[in-house]
Amino acid sequence: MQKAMIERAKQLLADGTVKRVIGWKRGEFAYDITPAVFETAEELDRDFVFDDFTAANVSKYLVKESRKEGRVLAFLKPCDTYSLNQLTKEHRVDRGNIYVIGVPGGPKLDIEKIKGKGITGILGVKNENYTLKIDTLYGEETMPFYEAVLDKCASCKSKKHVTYDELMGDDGDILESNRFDMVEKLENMTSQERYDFWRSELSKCIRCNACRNVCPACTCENCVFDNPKSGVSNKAAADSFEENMFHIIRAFHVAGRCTDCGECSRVCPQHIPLHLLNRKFIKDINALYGEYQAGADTESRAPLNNYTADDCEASIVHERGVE
Amino acid sequence: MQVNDNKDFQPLIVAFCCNWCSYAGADLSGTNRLNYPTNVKIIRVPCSCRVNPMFILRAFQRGADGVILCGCHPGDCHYTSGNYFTRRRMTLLFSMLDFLGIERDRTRVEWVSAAEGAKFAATMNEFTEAVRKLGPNRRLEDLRCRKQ
Amino acid sequence: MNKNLKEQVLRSSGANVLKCMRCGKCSATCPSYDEMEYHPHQFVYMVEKGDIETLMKSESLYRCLTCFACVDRCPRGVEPAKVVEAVRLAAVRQQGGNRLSPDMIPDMLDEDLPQQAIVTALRKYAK
Amino acid sequence: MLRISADKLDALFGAVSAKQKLYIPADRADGEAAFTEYAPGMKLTSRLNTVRSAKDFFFPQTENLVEFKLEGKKIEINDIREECDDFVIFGVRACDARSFTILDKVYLSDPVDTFYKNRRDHGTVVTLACDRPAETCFCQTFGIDPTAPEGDCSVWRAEEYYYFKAITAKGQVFIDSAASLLEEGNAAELDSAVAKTKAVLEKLPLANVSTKNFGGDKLNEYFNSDKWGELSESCLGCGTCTFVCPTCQCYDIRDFDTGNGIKRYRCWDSCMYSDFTKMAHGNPRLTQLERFRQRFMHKLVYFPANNNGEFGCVGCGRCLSKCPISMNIVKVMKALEDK
Amino acid sequence: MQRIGVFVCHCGTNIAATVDVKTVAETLGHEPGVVISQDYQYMCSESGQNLVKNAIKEHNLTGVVICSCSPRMHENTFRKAAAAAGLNPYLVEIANIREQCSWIHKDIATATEKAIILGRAAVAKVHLNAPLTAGESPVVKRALVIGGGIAGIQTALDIAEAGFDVDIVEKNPTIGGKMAQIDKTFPTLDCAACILTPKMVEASQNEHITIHSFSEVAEVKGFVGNFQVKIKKKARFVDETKCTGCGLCTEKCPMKKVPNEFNMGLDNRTAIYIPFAQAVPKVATIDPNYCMMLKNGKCGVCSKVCSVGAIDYKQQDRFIEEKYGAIVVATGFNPIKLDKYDEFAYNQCPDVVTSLELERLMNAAGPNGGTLLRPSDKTHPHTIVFVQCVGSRCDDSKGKPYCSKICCMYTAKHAMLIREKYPDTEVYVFYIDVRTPGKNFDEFYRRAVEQYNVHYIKGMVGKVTPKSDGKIDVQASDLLANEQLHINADMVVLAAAIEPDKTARPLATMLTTQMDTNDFFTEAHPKLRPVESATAGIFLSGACQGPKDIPETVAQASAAAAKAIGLLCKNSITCNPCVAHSDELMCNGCSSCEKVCPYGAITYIDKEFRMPDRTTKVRRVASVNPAVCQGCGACTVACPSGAMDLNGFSNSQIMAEVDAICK
Repeated sequence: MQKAMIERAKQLLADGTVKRVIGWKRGEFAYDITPAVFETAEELDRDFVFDDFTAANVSKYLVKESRKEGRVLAFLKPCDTYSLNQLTKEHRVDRGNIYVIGVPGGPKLDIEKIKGKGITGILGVKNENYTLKIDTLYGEETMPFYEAVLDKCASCKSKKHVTYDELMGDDGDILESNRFDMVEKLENMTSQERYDFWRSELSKCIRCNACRNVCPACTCENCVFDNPKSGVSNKAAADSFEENMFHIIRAFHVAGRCTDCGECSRVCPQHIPLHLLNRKFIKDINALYGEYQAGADTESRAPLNNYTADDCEASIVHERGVE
Repeated sequence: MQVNDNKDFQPLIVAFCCNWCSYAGADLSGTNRLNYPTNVKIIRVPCSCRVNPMFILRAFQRGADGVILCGCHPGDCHYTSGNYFTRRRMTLLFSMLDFLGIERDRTRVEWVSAAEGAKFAATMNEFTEAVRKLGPNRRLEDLRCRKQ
Repeated sequence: MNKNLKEQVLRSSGANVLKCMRCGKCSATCPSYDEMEYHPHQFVYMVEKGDIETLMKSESLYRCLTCFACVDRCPRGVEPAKVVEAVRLAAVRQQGGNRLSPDMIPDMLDEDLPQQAIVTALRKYAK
Repeated sequence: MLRISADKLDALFGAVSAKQKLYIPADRADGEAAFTEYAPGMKLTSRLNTVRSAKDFFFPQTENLVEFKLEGKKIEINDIREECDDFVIFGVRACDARSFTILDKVYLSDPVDTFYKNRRDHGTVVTLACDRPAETCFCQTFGIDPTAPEGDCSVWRAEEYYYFKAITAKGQVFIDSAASLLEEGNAAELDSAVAKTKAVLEKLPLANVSTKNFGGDKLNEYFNSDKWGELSESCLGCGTCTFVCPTCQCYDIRDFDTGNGIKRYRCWDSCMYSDFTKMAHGNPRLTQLERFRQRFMHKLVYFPANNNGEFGCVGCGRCLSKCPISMNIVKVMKALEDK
Repeated sequence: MQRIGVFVCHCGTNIAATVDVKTVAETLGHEPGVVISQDYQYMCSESGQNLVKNAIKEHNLTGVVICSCSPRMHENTFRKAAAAAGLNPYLVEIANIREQCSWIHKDIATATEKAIILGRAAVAKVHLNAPLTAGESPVVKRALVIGGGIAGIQTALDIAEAGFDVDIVEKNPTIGGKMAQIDKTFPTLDCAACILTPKMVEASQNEHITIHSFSEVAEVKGFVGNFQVKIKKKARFVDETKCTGCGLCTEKCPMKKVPNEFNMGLDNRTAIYIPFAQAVPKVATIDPNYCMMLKNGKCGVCSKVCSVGAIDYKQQDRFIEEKYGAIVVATGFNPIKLDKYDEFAYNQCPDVVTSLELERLMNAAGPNGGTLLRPSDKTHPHTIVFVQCVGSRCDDSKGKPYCSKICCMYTAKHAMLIREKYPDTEVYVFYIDVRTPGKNFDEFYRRAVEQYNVHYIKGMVGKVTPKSDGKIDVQASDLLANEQLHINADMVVLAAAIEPDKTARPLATMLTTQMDTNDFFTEAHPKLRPVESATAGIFLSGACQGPKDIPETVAQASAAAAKAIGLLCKNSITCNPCVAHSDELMCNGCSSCEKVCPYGAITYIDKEFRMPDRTTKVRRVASVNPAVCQGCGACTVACPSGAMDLNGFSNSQIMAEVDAICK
């Protein structure tokens, strides 16, 4: 696939359809892949990579790239296309200036999962029939492919590309996923248990803003948490309250806009399951206001910008759940 | 189970009231001399849809023990649709707070029309009592702001 | 006026007699009207006044067929039949208030009477 | 050399923690390691290093500096400084140990940061030599020997024993506090273990990363390099690299109005943030390119220029594994060198 | 540095009895920025206001906090006072320590403490208040009246009388409304047509009035003084400007079996029709559901007989757009459908009719030429039973909860007219209550009983059963005689409840006006502003606001006209300055705010920004039209970046209040 992608990109560069290509660039190791913009065939040949570790969602870069002179070619996985649609809907990208090639989705691998097995000194990772052969400084290790899959891929919601100009490989379907299982599990806990769970998770937050900055829904020109005028800006969570505040407000701001791409949890250096907050909103929205998938289209009204006269009352929160 | 029902605890309640219905309803309960506890402090907003979730969290941060939001009855919004948006926003916000383990009874939305002075007073009595039973807000407060 | 009795009737009927606007449509529609000394609208009014004992002693109590025509037609949703039923229940609940006792039944039986009616009657008129 | 068998480590921790607070790197529920206050039964992690560096102990992410109250037109100022209690951090790796030297250069040179100094004075750093370096390790680039860590006391693991060597008086106090548990051991066993590690060190993929092309005199060479554009292109501008870095030392000072007075506190800042060093006139580094460049130029050029050639990086490899887009100092060094 | 003045009102003893006003003034005097803090007996009195004015001048105040009654009472009073003293009126904040403190609390200590906190919150807010200037927007000197019944006609005539242009939009082919269908009017018994048709003619001839008949309001944009309305002129397939109303086409039209809605379906009309002889405009209309030419292109008779060539089978719906300063809603009422009242057999028996049908049966221009005959067999009825309150005063599940108001009187009228014309006919009226509050109304009813011997029976009809002999059995109760009656009737007339016209609900949505649960338009104040809606510039006329008889309708129509004239007389109106505004530097252009704005006040512009590196970038940003924005604030919460904020209730102001309260 990688080879075909490079070839196609070179063609499109050569015939002037696009001026730049956004994709993934190989790193020092097997897994440290960086999203990058390629402008020449040489660069593509040398550095372009598409493999089990190219999990990064590059759609957010299109906010910037699509505003530049000339069309940009973006290779988007199914989940990334949802993000792009949402950005198009919110006028954050110039869709006309983007040439989208849909490429097959994951499952992609999570290096942290491999390292979590105690495997270190990793020099190379090979997938042989869904068994990972890992070459390390301390000898070869193996582990089953599926044990190293990223959480976001393990609960993949869709293999369908919702927007593209061209497709490489086959298009898939929307999947029945188990993505709300953990949310449900938490919902079934007591309030004290939930509180303890989230305190232990959120207290790890170092407020590096990686979750926000990687999020394709967080494209504000100036985030309220960076804007001293908002009264809530801060560079560190000085108190447990601020840990809560930042994550609640961030989840609220992306509620109904979050496509559930899972990047927030993927990049969190502290492994906080931030996607659960977004999924809680998605689950509630689906249950209370009808099924809604952000980014599935570019026209529909976001649930929070919409209403019906017979919506449920807020007291529904009191009426359901345990205790 | 909380055995102690915090009889002596004086909770701080912040009430956001829309100018057209609930604030007028609060005025009416004053005009009719209908008592409710001094714990309730009202902030006037043009419409319930003006209330940003940040204001609610801010109140908890600063030591409020309960926050209640009052607006026109659905369909009666002075601005036609404001309270419909409020209803969705607050439903989701409260659900999220619940999800994070914050006590459900600390937050409430109530629709109070300009004619419902009695309902306003009754709601405030009831809500203050519910919050009193919960005791001080410890799960969503900023320790730096706690009064010594 | 017997306050407890009134409350009991109101509670067991679930009806709100104060909703009555005295239009008389219940009586206008009642198939047993001519058999009764107190008609449905009077039932409702007397319950409102708390004059339950008079009703309990009245034959009218057992003339109501519970056909629910009054419930269906009442513009205000007062549900007179339920009020009648509740008064009946109050009578049956009183010590010795049973209208029928098992030994009275055989004489009254008609060969064609469906089983169900007998059971219903017992339920209606005795504890 | 004094040593203790691995199964008695618990007893040693117990003895130390009875006297002062003890922190050890322990496993967290999510599989990562973090310095945690020792409690009986807690085990040393098998991970090479913690996500957050050990600098937190001397330079915490947030710290209150002073409090004041406005009463009418009067301002009442409260000095809230307290003498900190003695504490021990056990299991600091060589890279983090060197980071304290770097932080000291910033905070202990005139004017001395008394908050930092207070903590430094009361903290005992017990280092642990590495025996299983990871592919992301490149401390040797900065002249650090992970088999001979600095600190107040060094510890090595060889087979089923931990070997102890005091470097400073504080280190000696640490060893003395557990003296009854320690026994004299065979240093040869230790030497062979160290030799094994050294063999691995040579094979590390980043073993050849060198600082020879960097230093205080390289400002003009790199400042206007056209590489910054492509390197910073995909930078998200988050603070992950900064906040996991053991040597990053920038902070911001802010006031927080509690309603009953103002708390002035400082918190870590990141040069990757758009409001870093924002002043009344605005921000001196307006684009992500400039902010990105600042971080790496600071570590590789400005810091050595002001500190006798000492680089502002210890090669711990945290930014290599934690950067959301896998951009890091090694990639920057290699790109800049590649002319 | 702020210089804030705090003024604490005693309100006689209203506040001072439960709040220690001296302590409040004293304590608030220590708040940062407060330079003067005073208390006074009656702050709203002339001398109280002077106290505030003098303090503003003397201390050069930058903000004023009044601790007094509700801002709903005196906010304007104090704003005006501040303005008079040269301070921007929006730098005044009110702390409500009466309605929300002294009147509800008894304990002086806690009430005082609360008053201080409320005062402190107001001080904290006023610190952040910005001077606001109300903009002005011009008033378009033209009014729109929606609905061409007697209410709409009267309103239009009155507005036109004052010299302003008025457009009437009527959905039917003619104006006249329900009143045109009525035979005689109570209590004078004069002929409805005789008093209505001159007004219709007057309306059509008035140079200030334009009648858009067979038209509907399709879209309303804008705001008070400047509404932009799109009117749909439905295709009537006849050129209005050419048609002379000669009626030849209606005579010749072969399609003669169309139910005549003007006669309540009691007879038939042709596919091309003029609703009634005095219709205004007197122009024919083709009913496309029945016209053979329009349905299958075979016929064309009307086109052939029309001497002026007015027939146009290709006519399409047209839209016209017009600007108005004021809109008057006069959409009127309809009798309810009686399908669900099986007991009255309305659907089974043609001789069970509604009162409005009876009007047509008795009308000289009606299906029987004014002779009262049973619809079933065209025989003269000898016994007629009237049933009152059909569907009125019901539980919500059974009908309308309100009293339809007009039925008692028109039934008395009908009974009387029948007895007058046909003395051999017995008339029974079953009533629950007879409600006759109106001038000469009860006298009228008494005449029906005393002079015309109409049998008024207190009680309700329980069941109406058509019998095989064509008679109708009416089973009812006579509550006073305590007996159940059976009346062998020839006709039964049902006084059906009335309800607002079905077009009112979507119209209310377009106009952003409020309605009650029964779809009657809600007035701005039930007693003091009965003809205005809560939405500025929208007025209410006639039965769209609640059941009314003709004199009341006309009175309200004139009142609504007066209000509209009052608005149209102004050259411009002052806008509310507490509106949203967008910080363009922070705006993402994401459209969230636009989606939640109920007024369409937000549009997007492409704006050029200078970037830090001296390049320029064009970005889409939101822009609020301050004249359209009403200041609800929905957009401020929808905006994730916090670029949207609301004047007078800004994020920072509300958070300052929260902080002050939680101190």
